[in-house]
Formats: sequence, structure tokens, C-alpha cells
Amino acid sequence: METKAAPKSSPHELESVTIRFAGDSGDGVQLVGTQFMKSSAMGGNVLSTLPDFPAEIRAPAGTPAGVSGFQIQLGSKDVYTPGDQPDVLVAFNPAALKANLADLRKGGTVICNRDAFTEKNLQLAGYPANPLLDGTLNGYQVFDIEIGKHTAAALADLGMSSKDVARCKNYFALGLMFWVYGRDPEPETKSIRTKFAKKEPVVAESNIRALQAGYTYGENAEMMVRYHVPSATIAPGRYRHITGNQATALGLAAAAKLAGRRLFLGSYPITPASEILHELSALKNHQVTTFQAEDEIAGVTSSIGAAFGGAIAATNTSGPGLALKSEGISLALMLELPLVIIDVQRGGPSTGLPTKTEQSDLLFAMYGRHGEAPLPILCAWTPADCFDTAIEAVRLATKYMTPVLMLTDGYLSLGAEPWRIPETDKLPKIEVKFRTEKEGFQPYQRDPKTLARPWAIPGTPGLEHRIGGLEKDALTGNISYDALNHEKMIKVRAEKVANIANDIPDLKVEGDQSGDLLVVGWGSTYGFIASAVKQARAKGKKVSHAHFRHLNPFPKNTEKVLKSFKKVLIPEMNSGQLHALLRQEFFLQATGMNKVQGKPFKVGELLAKIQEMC
Amino acid sequence: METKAAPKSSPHELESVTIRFAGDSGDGVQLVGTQFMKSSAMGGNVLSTLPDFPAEIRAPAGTPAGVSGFQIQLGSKDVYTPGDQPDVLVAFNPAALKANLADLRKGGTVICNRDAFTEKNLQLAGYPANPLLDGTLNGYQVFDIEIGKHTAAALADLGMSSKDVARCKNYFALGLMFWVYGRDPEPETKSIRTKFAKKEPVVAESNIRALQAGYTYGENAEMMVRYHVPSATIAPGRYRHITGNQATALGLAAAAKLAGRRLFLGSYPITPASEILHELSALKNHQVTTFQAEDEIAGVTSSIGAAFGGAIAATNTSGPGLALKSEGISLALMLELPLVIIDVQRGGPSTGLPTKTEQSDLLFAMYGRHGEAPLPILCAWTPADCFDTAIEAVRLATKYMTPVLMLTDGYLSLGAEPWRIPETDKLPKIEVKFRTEKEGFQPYQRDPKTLARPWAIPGTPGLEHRIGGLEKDALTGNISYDALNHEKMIKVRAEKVANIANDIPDLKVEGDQSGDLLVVGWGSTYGFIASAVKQARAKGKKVSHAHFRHLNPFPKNTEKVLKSFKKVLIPEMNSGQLHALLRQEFFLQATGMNKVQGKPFKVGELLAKIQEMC
Amino acid sequence: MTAPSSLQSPKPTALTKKDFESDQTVRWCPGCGDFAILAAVQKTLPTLGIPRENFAFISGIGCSSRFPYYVDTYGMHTIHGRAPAIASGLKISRPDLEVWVATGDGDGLSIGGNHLIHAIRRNVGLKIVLFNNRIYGLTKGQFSPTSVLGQKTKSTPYGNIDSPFNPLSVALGAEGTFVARAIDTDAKQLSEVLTRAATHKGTAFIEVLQNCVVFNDGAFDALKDKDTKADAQLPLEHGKPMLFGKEKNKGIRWNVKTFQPEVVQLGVDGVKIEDILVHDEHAESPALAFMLSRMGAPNFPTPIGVFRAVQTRPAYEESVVDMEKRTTEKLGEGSFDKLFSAGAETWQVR
Amino acid sequence: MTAPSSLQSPKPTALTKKDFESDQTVRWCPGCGDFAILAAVQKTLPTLGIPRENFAFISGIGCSSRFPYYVDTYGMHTIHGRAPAIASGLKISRPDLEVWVATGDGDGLSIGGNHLIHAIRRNVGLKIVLFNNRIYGLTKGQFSPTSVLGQKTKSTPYGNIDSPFNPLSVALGAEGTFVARAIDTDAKQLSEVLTRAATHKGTAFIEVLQNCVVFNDGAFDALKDKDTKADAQLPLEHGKPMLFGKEKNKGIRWNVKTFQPEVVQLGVDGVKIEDILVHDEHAESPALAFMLSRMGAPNFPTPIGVFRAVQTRPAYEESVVDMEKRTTEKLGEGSFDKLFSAGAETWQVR
Ligand SMILES: Cc1ncc(C[n+]2csc(CCOP(=O)(O)OP(=O)(O)O)c2C)c(N)n1
Ligand SMILES: Cc1ncc(C[n+]2csc(CCOP(=O)(O)OP(=O)(O)O)c2C)c(N)n1
Ligand code: SF4
Ligand code: SF4
Ligand SMILES: [Mg+2]
Ligand SMILES: [Mg+2]
Repeated sequence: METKAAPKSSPHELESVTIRFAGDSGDGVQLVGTQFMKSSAMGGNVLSTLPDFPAEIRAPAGTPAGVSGFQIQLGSKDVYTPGDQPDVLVAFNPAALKANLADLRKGGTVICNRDAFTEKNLQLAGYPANPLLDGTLNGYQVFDIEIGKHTAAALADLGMSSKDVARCKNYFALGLMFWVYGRDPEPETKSIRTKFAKKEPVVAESNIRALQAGYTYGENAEMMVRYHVPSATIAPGRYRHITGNQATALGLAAAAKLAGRRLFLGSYPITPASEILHELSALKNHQVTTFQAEDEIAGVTSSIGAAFGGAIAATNTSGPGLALKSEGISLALMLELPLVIIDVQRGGPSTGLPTKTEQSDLLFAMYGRHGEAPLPILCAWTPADCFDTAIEAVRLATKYMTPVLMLTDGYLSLGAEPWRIPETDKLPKIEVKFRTEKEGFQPYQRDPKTLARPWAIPGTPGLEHRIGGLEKDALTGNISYDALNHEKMIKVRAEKVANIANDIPDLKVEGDQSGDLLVVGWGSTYGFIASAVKQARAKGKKVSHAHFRHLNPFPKNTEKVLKSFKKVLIPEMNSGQLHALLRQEFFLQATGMNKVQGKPFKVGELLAKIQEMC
Repeated sequence: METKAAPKSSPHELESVTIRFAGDSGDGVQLVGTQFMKSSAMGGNVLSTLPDFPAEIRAPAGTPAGVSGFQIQLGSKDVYTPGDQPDVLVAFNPAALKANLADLRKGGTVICNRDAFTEKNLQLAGYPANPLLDGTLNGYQVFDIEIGKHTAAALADLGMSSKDVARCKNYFALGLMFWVYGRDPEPETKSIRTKFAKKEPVVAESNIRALQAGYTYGENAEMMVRYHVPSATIAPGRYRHITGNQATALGLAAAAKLAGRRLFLGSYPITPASEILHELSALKNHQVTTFQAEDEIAGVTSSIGAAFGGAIAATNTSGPGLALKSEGISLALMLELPLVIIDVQRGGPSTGLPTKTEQSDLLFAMYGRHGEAPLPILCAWTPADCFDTAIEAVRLATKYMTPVLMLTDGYLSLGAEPWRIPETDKLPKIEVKFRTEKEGFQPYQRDPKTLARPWAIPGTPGLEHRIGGLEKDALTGNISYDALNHEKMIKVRAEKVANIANDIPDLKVEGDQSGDLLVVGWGSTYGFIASAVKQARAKGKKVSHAHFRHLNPFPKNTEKVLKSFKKVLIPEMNSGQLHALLRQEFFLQATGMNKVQGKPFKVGELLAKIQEMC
Repeated sequence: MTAPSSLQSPKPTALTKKDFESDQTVRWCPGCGDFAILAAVQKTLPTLGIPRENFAFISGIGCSSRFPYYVDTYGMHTIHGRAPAIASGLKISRPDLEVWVATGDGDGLSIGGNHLIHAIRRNVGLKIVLFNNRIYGLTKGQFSPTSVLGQKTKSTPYGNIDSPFNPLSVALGAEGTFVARAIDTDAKQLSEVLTRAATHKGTAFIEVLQNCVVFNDGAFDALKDKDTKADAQLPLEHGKPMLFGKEKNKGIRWNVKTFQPEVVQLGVDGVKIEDILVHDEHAESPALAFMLSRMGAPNFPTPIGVFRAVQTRPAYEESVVDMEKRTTEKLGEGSFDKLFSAGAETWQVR
Repeated sequence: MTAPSSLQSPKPTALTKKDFESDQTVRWCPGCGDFAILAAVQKTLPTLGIPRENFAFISGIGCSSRFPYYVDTYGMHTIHGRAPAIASGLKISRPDLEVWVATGDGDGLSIGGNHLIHAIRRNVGLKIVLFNNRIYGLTKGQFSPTSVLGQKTKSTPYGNIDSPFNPLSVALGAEGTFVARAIDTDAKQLSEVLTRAATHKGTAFIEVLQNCVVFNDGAFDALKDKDTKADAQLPLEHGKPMLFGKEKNKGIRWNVKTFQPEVVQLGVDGVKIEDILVHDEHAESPALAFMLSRMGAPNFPTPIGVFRAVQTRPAYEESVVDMEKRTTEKLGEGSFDKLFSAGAETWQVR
């Protein structure tokens, strides 16, 4: 396929645009979305994406319950979220239109496959009449294109079955979108060839032709308008698209490589955390062991066994699984073995809303163990940031010989963004030293600086020792029922965690260091708050943003930061859990903004609140 | 046995005295203690007792590790604790002396069995020389009596084996103590006859003779001094001795009887909560089902099943078990079924100090579930108070259709006091109504006042319905993934619990309603704080005491009470958990006093702190 | 405790399948084997002569565990793996109810394995239907403890190395008194087994081989395929010789020497009908049933039907009731008075 | 991952029992059966030719679970019921270690039942020693899942109504490849079984009948008593006919009709030695071992020894290593570069 000359009319320039692709599970929506994302990224845009899967495995075809979606925001700068509202909706069938129209910006663009608006499909979608004709779409810019027909025409001479032809529709749509947004279809053509290299040649050929047909259609159709989203300044390097769960998995594997140890993941599948297990289970040539245990308890306890043996041990789960792991985590804490626990938060309580996002496990992470049982807690901000967070979690766990809780959430798990593949030598160092020296070995003798006990693994001659969950003598680790020893141990365990404050970066303020309003967040709200604060500042508001990565201990400058602003706003996807912690620790008077709807804030909502407050 | 005439010299009067009986597991120490307690109670004293068992099941006989103890404080008023320090130590062997001497008040009294101070026993106890002779006991008042010899003499003509004779030593000691404290031995004589009615007559006879011999010994031994602890004003009625775990069990059983329903306890043994299961398992003629499940998870979930079926359902455990129950409790909360969870707190984290007391599960109780999952929390103050607390827990659970967490602890579990058996008609009402009306039935339609949903149990025609752990439609209870419905449900579940504040008594202040210092506590510290505050007030300090029974929600007047004092002191057997909650909820500036040594505060420690603060 | 309401319930009028269909849209994937099981249950229940309100369906989490929502009785969709424990609590405190458990190979054998074997050991009167699709359906396709070696799944991209449980061997090793196997699509045989389970006193455990069209399609095709079925299945019938094959001329003989069963053909090498093992559901020892549970492809046909059905021990809830009765006879009906002085000495203060 | 240190370790010098005695005072009740088991283990370990530092003992909670403290190797006293899972994690990530599990009937079969059967199913190379005293010792005497019917305990004051597990049936139902039974006080036989277990590849499961002097004294007296022992025990020997009794003239015969074993006497009613079942530890099918696991008082002697010992499937950790090797051969040694582009398209921004 040849790339065409300059378009007839010069494209409209946009700072950013949000597009949602939607269709039946079989429509290839995720593929179109990802490929569009990739070409946008290669085209120099910054972007953020979020897929949307039906709650049921395979809800009946053609019904709104079976619609799958993929949303992307791309722009020339400051794109931190997949966008509040699509500007463009690409709907492959009536159900997709039905399920998504309400989200579309008023006046936005609908591109749809007119061929799919048959009697039967309209009925399955629950449309009494054809929305393309009955005024439902008044006020929108509608392009109803016979995608099926055009695709079929383009592939007419390939001798394919009509079912196979229909499968290529998504590439037609992709080609069209390439034309609209001025993307070069060439790399995609290559990519199609590589992807289908092992299949019959006709497969690649047909998809390339469909792509081309879509592109050509845009060019020829008088009515279509082109848009141009100018390039952003992007750091040069090799990139890939990465979801939060992928990034978490790679972060763990990378950390283990950095430490020169095996990674052991003890896991039990649970939405939305399972992909971490899936990703790692494919890394069998990377000194990675994945153990799908019989339950979450075995997930965490097998990891404890592996940690005892010297592995970089981790376990991943979501709320109900974290509940089951509580006793095991408490054991790891008592044994003072390194362990990373990843909680991909979802809607609770109980089974709750498994496929929806929420930030409601913070207090559970903080206090979710019997007895006095503090441990470090950190959280990731964006999908790609899960990578760095996982490495930081491993660093703390091994340096301080402690279980570390890392919080991500349903939004991060599936949300994605381009990720610049790091240079190996720029990655943090993770130094793991096993004790081998017999002389003076005491299982609970602490490093005076970190308060960490030695890691002496089985197989080391002369260091044979026993550890356990009963309270231990502060030096020997033998069982001790002594009253003052217990108090001492309670204190030293707390101190060890509190000390980590000396080893983590200060809380950073984005914007001015003091002012009228500080918006404080943690975790996956980062992008939403950052966008809103930027927009408010652009409007002249004296608002800044501080976002916690470390939730226990808090960074040392936390109080200073919090008290440098007249007001503090704490948006959370829960009923106010960080708020509670900050009140408790710093007597902070703040305003909570709480959304517990299983979905992220909208930038617009946050902006409105900021404007209301300053 | 005849009761003797007035003693030679009139007895010294004491307001209160603390006595500790100590001996080998086989010495019958618990029996002597309990019988002494009973006679003291019948004699009109107020009192509090605490046994002390070795950490090992049956540590080697004759060693300090194998020593068992029983401490009692009796007095003519204001006895709320088993006493800080024994004034009198009754030691049956050298190991008992060794293990307990350090606790004895300087200048206190040691009564011991001289016959037991043999070479071998001294060695087992770890005494290089005989402490009765080498000055170890300088500064104490020592009565080393050949208890063995005297007992043998008294039973000489009964033809018993020397082993059987030795078994009666404890009654000799009891008789002696009866004489010292002016107790009437007659009821005890009767009690012995009843107790051994089914055994050979010689058994009762020998024990009675030993009792008598001890009493006579006291009378004849020139050196012994008599004490008199005047009677207290005690409400008339029928009394029994009751431990916290017994009281909890009876409270649950009584609550079920009051509700006219079966009690179902799903349980798994764990120290120090097991006795609740033991007690209830003996009540098979009381419509009580005890189910010893395979683990704590099955303990709580079987109870949920029973609650669904209409039983008054409860589950009891300690820290590690509570951790395992977290997911199940979250389900009960989502199902909105009544359930009482009893956590007998012990030293944590992990296995920790299983036989020691602690108050370190408060924040875990509060936040120990994933998602937004609030539930009512209450705690018991004294052993007998566990009875009322359990009834209150059942009342709230059934009235509000919610799981309720009740906290007791290791100290309460074994600690005991006389309990006035309540008149049935004075017990609280517990009204349980099952929905039977078909018309308009909706599983999640709420009572407008309590916000409770209806309890519609299987077997009711026409009310067939399904409930589950996924988020539910606010009315029908069907699965709902709707965003706003979820938020609504999160709010209503929280509101239901918060509303309970309208249904519980105000926080009561003991002492003046305002002043220099308020000492705030919760749970088993009650007696210790009450004693200390009384003593400080007696010294003219402007100090008062407020003690929480309801920890979530807090009573409505809490803030007002807290802010009526210049300073607030919060003593807790943890690192400051109630403190954290009060800071968080009321921005309270207070002083924490934290003891995490696996044992209760001493009244003296508290008093010193109060005096330091005001 | 008897539900006050169930006492009032009138004689069950003739119920139909429709009475057991709830108003909730069934949300399994089109073609899922769960539909057939649902239909079989809905067809069987009205034949049992039990009022609808006396049924309770308890499930854990999984595609299969959505079951209770679709049956118009009492029901609880609980948490992952705990259904047998929840159901035990219900049945023990309410022996008047018919308590069914719907569970999956993940729910029942992975996370819930312990509750399952303990319920079976105690012989709690539950009807446990385990939907075995050898995969985790709801979480989109990880291997389960019944997945076969080498199976490629989301979490075993290079093939499964966990050797599987045999659910029936597990149930028999856990002292099962009623143990059976059925196939989702064989409605008649499935209904028969369900009916038998319904009347069993104690735990009835039924493994239903169930097709997951999305993540493990065709797992049981050899057993279902018209052409291979007769050779692949060994239908168990109490008191009947174990014959199979299109002509019913193949059979199972016991080889005492190897202590193993072997497949023989009637008439070949002098094999007579008397040489063929006779099925005995009621054998006191579970050894026969256990041996049968070990049979399957490639060397043996897979037995289908009731492996074991004995009433050698009381149902747990019967023992509970009995113990209460005996204790009450001995100690008298409980009263507040008895309660408060339970196991303690009392005294009077005036 | 091989411990760097274990590579450096010199040839094991001749170890003795003393080398395996830790400095901690043993804190069981005087007379407890655990002492004998400890002694047997401490005596067996030095005979295995394995460096001391390569042993790890993992336990849960219970009297029996205090075991690791007393053995001077690496050890972990973990939480209740989880030892098999913790030990699995250790063994899988460190196949070079010898990982032993000490557990009780409560720890291993009640709360820990699921981890136990899953470890056995996977055939993880653990040596699991289950101290069966039919009681919860540490928590002072509640019944356990192996307590007998009617047993009076702290939580069953009127007698136990929970019918017990047979630990060996459970292990066999869970696909056990090595299943054995021993008695605490029979040091010789116990040591033999321990030695056999030590060399088994895969999970070795050993039930040790253990006396709790305090809460369930004498539970196994009939098996131990000099006078009754010979009739009460059936010592299993591979390849040998199953004979027992003081004169070794009683034996076990298989009754094909009833599909049950029966006790016969040599010479009586024409019973010959050839009629007696011959023990086969290595039988591919677990049916024989299962049948043996069902035998016991009052109608049968209790078999003691190795019921089953097969190497029909690889140990789990071997499969893990093998899978890694094969994958690495196919995909090449992992590097950061490969890691970061795993399963994804990449592109260059300049
Ligand atoms: C505590 C907990 N862990 C994990 C999950 C996630 N989860 C839900 S269903 C399921 C497995 C379902 O498999 P199976 O029981 O075989 O049911 P199927 O979907 O195949 O019918 C898992 C792992 C959960 N809901 N809760
Ligand atoms: C989670 C948890 N639940 C309960 C307990 C209490 N507990 C400790 S040991 C034990 C039972 C021990 O029985 P068994 O395993 O047979 O060991 P034994 O003491 O008889 O050797 C129980 C219930 C605990 N420590 N942790
Ligand atoms: S995923 Fe499989 S088991 Fe689940 S509904 Fe779909 S076909 Fe059925
Ligand atoms: S209680 Fe029983 S098992 Fe525990 S140490 Fe004592 S005798 Fe042994
Ligand atoms: Mg399944
Ligand atoms: Mg035991």
C-alpha cells in the first residue's frame, strides 16, 4: 500500500482527542484500539488507553451486555488519562452504539457500520427503531458507513468465505481512522505481515487490503474531515504498550534479575489481578517460578517458603484474596522475611464489583492484621508506573527484611500507556546479601542502620537455625514469652518500618509549593488529578498537587507540605481512607471528595471541585 | 467439723488483700483458689481472681515452667482487679516460690510447704541452696509449715496410700487460710461431701480432715496472725464464680433464649477463646448447636449458613483466627445477616504470645476487611460483663441485620469474679421477627428506622429469594453492576452502622463531668483504670474515667465528654489504637500510655501516670 | 429448629419445572454445559414432592456458582470455596431443609477442597453437585486441579505440570457415602443421579462432567460422541455385571493376581458373564468404588452413574438431633435457671 | 536456584544423632509419644549422607509442630495448617534442599487438609510426617478429625459425633505416591519408614500413631501391647504374603465375590500360602493400598509399614526444572531485553 499525498484540505488541529472503539466481543475492537494506539505513539503523540470488557465471559452476541470497548486519549501534551468523554465513538453494531452513546460528548462524532444495523441486531440491542434514521443521533456528527460492503468489495477477488471477510472489518475501520488522524499506514502493513506470517498468505493480504480500503475510503469520501494532533515531545527510545498488570509483572521479574535471584510468585487467580500471573508464567526462561496455588493462603505461604529459601518472593491478589492472606502476611512480618504482596484493588466489600476499580483497601492494607503489625505500603500511579513501584517494593522488602504491600487497582490493571523500555544500567540497584559468616551469627541480630535481620538461607553450613511465628528473643530468635522482650520486639518492628521514611523521596508538589489549595491523592487517581490541577492552574487557580507513592511510612516532609496550603482536598475512590490516615497522623483538616462508583474520577469533576474551592 | 470460738487475739483489719496460690500442676492450686474465692464471696467480700497457667501443657513437674497459679484480691470495697502484687504467697513447692517470689510485695507473707523443699525439688526449681535457710526470704514474713507431715498425721488412721494422702495437702492449706481470714469452714465441708459424693467415702472424709487440720493448725500455731477483711455491701441474690469466657458463652445462650431461637456457634479451638466452645458444647439441652469446624473460615461461614436459616449465629476466635474470618465477615456484612464474632484478643502479631493478653486487634476489628466494610464493634470490661456484652452484641446484630464484632481478651477469658445470677425478667428483650408476608417483599427493602433489611428464612413459602456477595440492587438484592447503586449501597451500609449511635447509651464519666484529666479506656483495662482513678481522686486529683463499650459507632456524646477535660490520658495494652481512632474522629490531642507486655496494667503504674499528669 | 413457616406450608401442590425457574436472565456463554445441568435440576426438583420453599441452593464463586440465581428457591451465592461450610451450617441448624451445593472444580476442589472433604467426612446431608469443566471459567481460563497434564491455559502457556485430582477418588478417600458421576448433556442419566442423590441421607457427591465452550471446549467429547460413547462409557448399574460397548459384549474382570481390573470380551478366551465384576453400590467397603474411580481412558471405559450409595452411618444432622435428644432426656429441657448455673457452684447472698 | 553456600559445603563428614539435636529444651509432656518420633528422626537423618545444612523442617502449630525447634537443621515453625504450602514454596524454589514437614492430625488434616492433599496431588518432594494422636494436644484436648466416634473431649462432653478421616485413605484419594504408617514407640519400624521416605522422589506421607499421654492416653494401646500386638498389627512387606499373628499363621485373603479382604488361617479350611494376598508397594493402581488403608480393628489387623511407593510420576519440582529447561532451550536464556519486550510489539521513538 502506498502512502498517499497530502490530503485535499488541510486537517483541523487538535490538542487532544478521545476516541472509543466499541463492538461485539468478536469484532476485534481491542485489536483496532491497540494498533491505533501504537501508530499514534509512533506518530509522536502522548496517550493513555483503557479497555472495557463485558462483566460476563461471553454475553449473548449483539446485546449491549456483550459489548467490548477500547478508549484512547491522544494529545500533544499532558495526556494522563484515557479521557473523560469520547469525542469520537466508533461503533461496530447497534448494541455498541446503545451501550456507549450516552458517554459521547454532545456534538461528538459517531462512526458506525451501517451494514450492522439490521432488524435483528437492532432488536438484540434493544432499539425499537433504527437510531441512524429516527433522530436519536441528532446533535452528533454521524458517519454511517457501509463498512461491511466496502470491505467485501476490497477483498472480492481473494476467494474468501463471507465469514472470513467479515473478520477484516476492523482493519477497514482502522484504515479509516488512520486517514482521519493522518497516520502512516505503512508500519501497520508491515506489522500485519509479521503478525500473520505463520498463517495462509491470504490472511495478511486481506487485512492489509481492508486497511487500505478504509484509508482510501476516507480520502475519497467528501464528507470526512481530517484532524491533526501535533506531536508531543517524547523521550527517544524503544517503546511498548504496557498495562498496569504487565508492568507489575515485569517490574517483579526485573527486580529479581537486578538482585540476581530467582523470582517466585505464589498466586491464585482473581480478577483483576490474574494477568500478573499470566505474564510471569510465560517467563520460564527468566528464572521465574510461578506457582498457581490451591488458594490465596497457599499463594502467600508458598511465597514465604520461597523467601526463606532465598528467592525474591511475591504474591498477587485482589481484596478477597488479601483478606485470606492476612494471617500469612502477619507470619512473614514476624519472620522478617522479604515478601511483596500486590493488591489490585477492586470494588468491595465481599465479592463486590470484581471488574470495577476502587481504592478501598488502603485502611485494610494498613491495619489488616491482628496485633501490632505495621508494614511498608506503596502504590502505583499509572499503568507503566507499576513497573517502578514493583522494583521499589522489592528493594524495600529485601533491604529491610519485611513484607511490603503494593497497591494498584482495577483501572491500572487494564489501563495502558506507551512505556519507554528502560536502559538496564539506569535501573535501581537491588543488593541482596545472604549471611554466610558463622562467627557471631544470631538470627535476629539487626543491622544497626536498617534494623534488618540477616537473611541466612538453608544450605548455608553452620547457620542452621529455626524461626517461627511465636514471639522471639530479640537476639537469638528463640521463642520468648518474656514481657519486656515482647514490648521491645513490638517497638523494633514498628521502628524498622518507620525508619524507611529516611530512605524514600520527599513528597513532591506539582505546582507551587504553597498556595490556596493542595489536592492530595494516591495511586491511580494520579493522572486525573494531575490533569485537573493543570487545567485549573491554566485558569489561574493557586492550586497544586501532591501524590503519595509511599503510604506507610509517609515521606518525612508530608506534614510540612500539607500545612503549606490554605486548604487541602483529598479525592479518593473510597469513603475517605487516606483522609482518615492524614487526619490521624497530622491532625489535618481537609475536604474529602469521594467517589465509590467502581470507576475513576472524571477530570471535569475534579476541576469543578477545585474551582469550587479556590 | 465444729467451728471454733473466737480467736485468741482479735484479727488485724484489712481493707483488701491479694493472695497468690502457686504450685505444681498437680497440687490442686486452682481448686484451693476457687474454694477460697467462694468462701470469701459468701463471707461478703468483693473480689476478683486470675489464674496463671504454664505456657506448656505439662512442663516437667517440679520446675518453675510447670508452676500454675491462682491470684485473688478480696476486699471490703472497690475491688476491680486481681491485685497488682500479692501480699501473700502460698507456695506448694520450691519451684512455685522461685517463679513467684519476685512478684510478692516487699515485706509480704510467704506460706510454704516445708516438706517439699527437698534436695531434688530444690534442684528442679533451680535453687542452689534452700531459700528457707539461706536468707533469700529476708524481709518477708515466712511461715514454712510441714504441710505434708501434718496432713499425713491427720489422715493417719484412714489407711490411705501416701500418694492419696499427698493429694489432700491443698485442703490443709485451704483450712489454714480459712483460719487466717476468718472464714467459716462449714459450707466448704458440705461442698466437699457433695463434690465427692460419687467416690469412695474416704475421699470426702480425708479432704475434710485435711481442711480441719489446716484450720486447727492455724489456731494452735502461736506465730500465725489472723486478718479480717470486712464485708462489702453486696447486692443480695444467687451468685456464682464466672470467667469471661464462661460469661460470653452464657450471654450468647441467654440471648438466643431471649430471642426464642436456636444458638449456633461455628468455632475452631484457639487459645484463649476455646472455653467458649467448651462451655456451649455442654449445653445440648438448651437449643444450642456447637459446630467444631475444620478451621476458622468454616467456623464463620457455617455460622453465616445458620444465620441464613434463622439461628442466632456466633463464631469465636482469637487474632489469627480473626484474620482467617475476614473474608467471611465481609460476606455476612454484604448479605446483611446477623452474626456475632467474638475475638478474644491475645499477644500478636502472628502466633505471638497465645497465652498472654493484649488489646491489639482494635484497628484490625475496625478496618480488617477489604472494601468499605464497617460493622459495629463492642467490648467487654470485666469477666462477668462479657455476659451483658454478648447479649448486647446479639441485640444489635439481629435488630440491624449486621455482623457485630465483640472484643474481649486473654485477661478477661480466664479472669473471674462472682456474678450475681440475673433475674430472667430483668434481662434485655431481644425481638426477632422473620418476614412471612409475601406482599411487597423485597430482600433489600429496609426498615426506615433501623435500615435493616428483612430476615426471610428458607422454609417460608413465597419468599424464595437469592442473596450473594456481589453488589446488589438496593431494593431487590439482585446482582447490580450499576455505578450509582454501588455508591448508594456503600453509603447505606455505613449509615446503618453509624445510626446505631442512636441506640446505645452515652459514654459515662465516672467522677466529675469535667476536670483536669480524663482517663479514657476500653475493654479489660476497666478495673485497673477505675481503681487507679478512685485512688487518685481520694488523693484529691481532679481526674475522671470514661470507658468505651461501643467502639463503632462511638456514643453520641463522645466528643463532648473528651473535650470537657484539660487533658486526656489513654492507657491501652497496645501501641495506641483507640488513641488513633479518637484522633482521627475527633482531632483529639491526648497522651497515650501503652503497655504491650502481654499483661494487664498495674493499678500502681496507672496511678503514678495520673499523678504525673495532674 | 423448624421454620415456623414451613410448618404452615400447605401440602405441596404439583410443582413443575417452571416453578423452579427464577426471573433472572441466565448469563452463561451460549453453548455452556451449565445450561443442561440447570435444566436437569429444574426438571428433577418438582418430582421430589418437596415444597419449593424448603430448598436452599448454596454456591461459591465461579460460572457454575451462579447456579442459585437461576433456581427459584432460597439461595446463596457466597464466597469462593466456602459453600460446603455455609451449607453445613444451614443444614445442621435446619435439618428440615433440602440443602444443595453447586460448585466447580476450582471452587470445590481447589480453594474449597478442605470444606468439601470435611462435609463428606461428617456426612452432612448436602447434595453437592460439582461442575467439572477442568478449567477456571469465570476468571477466564486458568488451569484447575482437574485440568489434565500438558493442558495449555492462561497460566500454563507451555502446558500444565500439576497432575490432577480425580474428584471421585477424593470423595471416597474422604469417606463419601454417596458418590456418583454424570455428564452434562446426558439429561436422563443426570436426572436419575440427581434423584438418587436427593433421597440419600448424608452427603451426596456428584461430579458432573461439564463442557466449557470458551476455555476448554470438547474436554469430554470422547465420552459424548455418538461413535465413541459406547466404548468410552461404563454405565454402572447396581447388581448388574459391568458391561459396555455397542454390543454390551465387553466387560470388566478383576485380576486377583495383579489386583487390577481388566477389560475382557465376552466369549473371547472363554470369558463368561460370571467372570464379569458385578456392581455393588452398597458394598460396605469403599474399595470397589475406589477401584472404579481409577478407571478411565485410555485403558478403560469411564464409569458413569452411582459408584457408591451406602447408609452405613447416620447423616451428621441426625446425630446432632439425636445427641440433643439424649442430652435433654438426661439433663432436662434447658431453662434460664439451668443455664446460669451450668457447671458451677452457686451461693446465696442475702 | 542452588544455594551458593551449599555448593561450597565440603563432603559431609560422618554426622551423628547429636548433630541433629538443637540446644532448645524439649517441652513436651513427660511420656509424650513425640519424644520417640524426635529420637527416630534424629537417628535417621545422619544415616542419609546429606549435609545437615541441606535439611529444612517446616511445621504448623500444635505440640507436634514444635518439632523443628528440636532438630538442629534449618527450620520454620509457621502457622496452623500451612506447613505443606510453605514447604512447597521452599522445595519448588530450592529443589536442592531436603524439606520435611512435621504436622499433627489437627494441623494437617483439619485446618491444613487442603494444603496437604494438594501437595500430595502435585507430588512435591516433601517428607510429610503426620503425628496422629487423634486429639488437639496444644489447645488442651478438643477432638480432631481423627478422633473416634463417641470420644469424650473438651468440646464433645457427651461424645464425638464427627466420624473420622482415615489419613491414609485421604492421602491415597489425593493421588499419594508414597503412603506409609508407623507407630511412635516402634523405633525400628519407624526408622525404616523414615529412611524409605527420605529417598522417595515426590511426596512421602507418613502417618505416625502417637500417644498423647495427657488428653488421649492409650489410644493405640491395642497395637502396642505386647500381648495383643501380633494379632493387632499387619506388618507390610513388599512382595511378601500378608501374614500376621504370633505364629504368622493368619493372613489376608481377597474375596472376589464380596470384593472385600478376609482374615483366614493357614491350614484351616484348606487355606494355603498361595491364597494369601501378596503385598505390592509398587502396584500402579492405588486400589490395593486403598483397600489396605480400610483395614483395622475390630475385624482386621491394622497394617503398618509402606502401603504404597511408586515412581509413576515425576516429583513436582522435577517438572518445574524440566519445563524451565525446555522453555529456555526454545526461547533462549532470559535477558532484560527479552524481558521488557515479552509478548509485546515495540517501536522506536527518535
Ligand atoms: C477468594 C477468591 N479468590 C479467587 C477468586 C476468583 N475466582 C472466581 S471463580 C474462580 C475459579 C472458578 O473456577 P470453577 O470453580 O472451576 O468454576 P467455573 O467458572 O469453571 O464454573 C476464581 C479463581 C474469588 N472470587 N475469590
Ligand atoms: C489459625 C489458628 N487457629 C487455631 C489455632 C489453635 N491451635 C493451635 S494447635 C491446634 C491443634 C493442634 O492439634 P494437632 O495438629 O493434632 O497437634 P497436637 O498438639 O495434637 O500435636 C489448634 C487448634 C492456631 N494456633 N491458629
Ligand atoms: S466460561 Fe465456560 S463455564 Fe463459564 S459460562 Fe462460559 S462456557 Fe460456561
Ligand atoms: S499434650 Fe499430648 S501431644 Fe501435647 S506434649 Fe502433652 S502428651 Fe504430647
Ligand atoms: Mg471449572
Ligand atoms: Mg493431634
